[in-house]
Amino acid sequence: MIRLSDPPIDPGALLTGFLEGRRETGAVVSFTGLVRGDGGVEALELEAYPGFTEPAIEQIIRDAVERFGLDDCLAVHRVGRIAPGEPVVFVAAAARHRRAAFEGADYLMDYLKSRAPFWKKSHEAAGARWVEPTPGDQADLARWETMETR
Amino acid sequence: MIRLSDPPIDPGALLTGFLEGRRETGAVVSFTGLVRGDGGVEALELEAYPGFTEPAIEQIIRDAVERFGLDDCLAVHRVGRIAPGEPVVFVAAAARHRRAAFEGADYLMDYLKSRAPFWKKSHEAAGARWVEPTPGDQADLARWETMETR
Amino acid sequence: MATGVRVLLFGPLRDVAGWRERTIDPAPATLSALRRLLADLDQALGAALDGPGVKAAVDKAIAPGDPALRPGCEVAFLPPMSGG
Amino acid sequence: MATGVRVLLFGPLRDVAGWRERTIDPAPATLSALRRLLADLDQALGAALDGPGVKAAVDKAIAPGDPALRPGCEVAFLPPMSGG
Repeated sequence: MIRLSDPPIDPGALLTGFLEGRRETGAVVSFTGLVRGDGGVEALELEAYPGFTEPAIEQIIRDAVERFGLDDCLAVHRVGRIAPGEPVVFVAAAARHRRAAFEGADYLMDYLKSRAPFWKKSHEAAGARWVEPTPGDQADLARWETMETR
Repeated sequence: MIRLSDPPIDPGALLTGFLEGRRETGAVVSFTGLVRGDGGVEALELEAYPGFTEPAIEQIIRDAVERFGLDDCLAVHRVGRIAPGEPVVFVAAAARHRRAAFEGADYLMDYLKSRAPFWKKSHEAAGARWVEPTPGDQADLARWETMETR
Repeated sequence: MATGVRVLLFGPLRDVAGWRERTIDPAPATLSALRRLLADLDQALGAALDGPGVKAAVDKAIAPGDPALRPGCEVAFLPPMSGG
Repeated sequence: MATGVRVLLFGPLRDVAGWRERTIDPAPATLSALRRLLADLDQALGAALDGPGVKAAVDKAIAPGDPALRPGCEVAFLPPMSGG
């Protein structure tokens, strides 16, 4: 499940909800991405295309669930203007065993970071600039495309 | 930081606390291990050796922080009798970038699962049995011992 | 009933054009006709729409080639994505 | 002042012995003397303490070899760990 959120997101509350009522899940891995405030960044501005962005992310989630045999996944992504220290994204993956949960969350984040339809502007002391996926993001993604499914 | 807890643990609240007041952290990965109730398990009983178990886990945390350049780590481990669906362990790793946070949490869990001084009894319909690390746990651990630090 | 086309710009395209959303009425017959019309209105935008990696979506689906446009449809121009 | 040794058993050793904690007073001089004394009290426990992978910790530090025991010290017998 993916949700876009204009108001701030609460990773702790999201994790609590995600853990509720589980009987077959042995492992839940969560990822929280925060805006770092140490590079002179004053705010991130994230734009999605509602109705287009969610289905693209749902497809990434379906791929992860199938590839790693996950129980389920949750992704909540902030849009709008986000201050340093605030969460940008929360992702959780549930599985019977921990290896699948780790790999599922890792895969989800790599695809979210470089394939999800968002446009991101970094407001910095020196001015504002649009951000594109880094070479590191591309390298992270390439891991899954060459790696065999375990 | 490691804490052993006799009362139930609250992963959502622990994640909220771990995320507070961060400026340089860009990525937080958490792991929650739950007792699965689908294999006829009625309860897990976990025993630690207070004063011996914590320093052993602190050493694992120090190794992870150094190896992956983490900002910090938190581990909270339940002891005593734990019912299906309840969390057994919560681990969180913070880093500037997501790859280090994922690897740090993954490493921590692998070492916790096979090297931490706990004794675990599984109470099942058929009786109670003491649990040892699985061959899968040993294989997970071996990954880090042959892998070069990135 | 709608007779125009709703046009959406994302990311840097919005900065180039100075707007995010606009209705072009009446609807041009095809995507290429819409592109020509936008380029006539704003040359800089026209150049940006032809830039590397800019995709068009019609009614929220990526549209390859030069699809026909119906009145009431939505056309979004999507520059290279930043990721989440 | 304590004159005995506090002995702790973990995991399956506890089930074999039927106890978790016990004071042996006066303190045996060495770890091997304590092992002999425990085996004399309970043959099954003595065998279990000699089992594969059972380690001894004196005052919460793994003790290789046959350390001397001081009055008031704590000796823990640790069977193979289950992990967390």
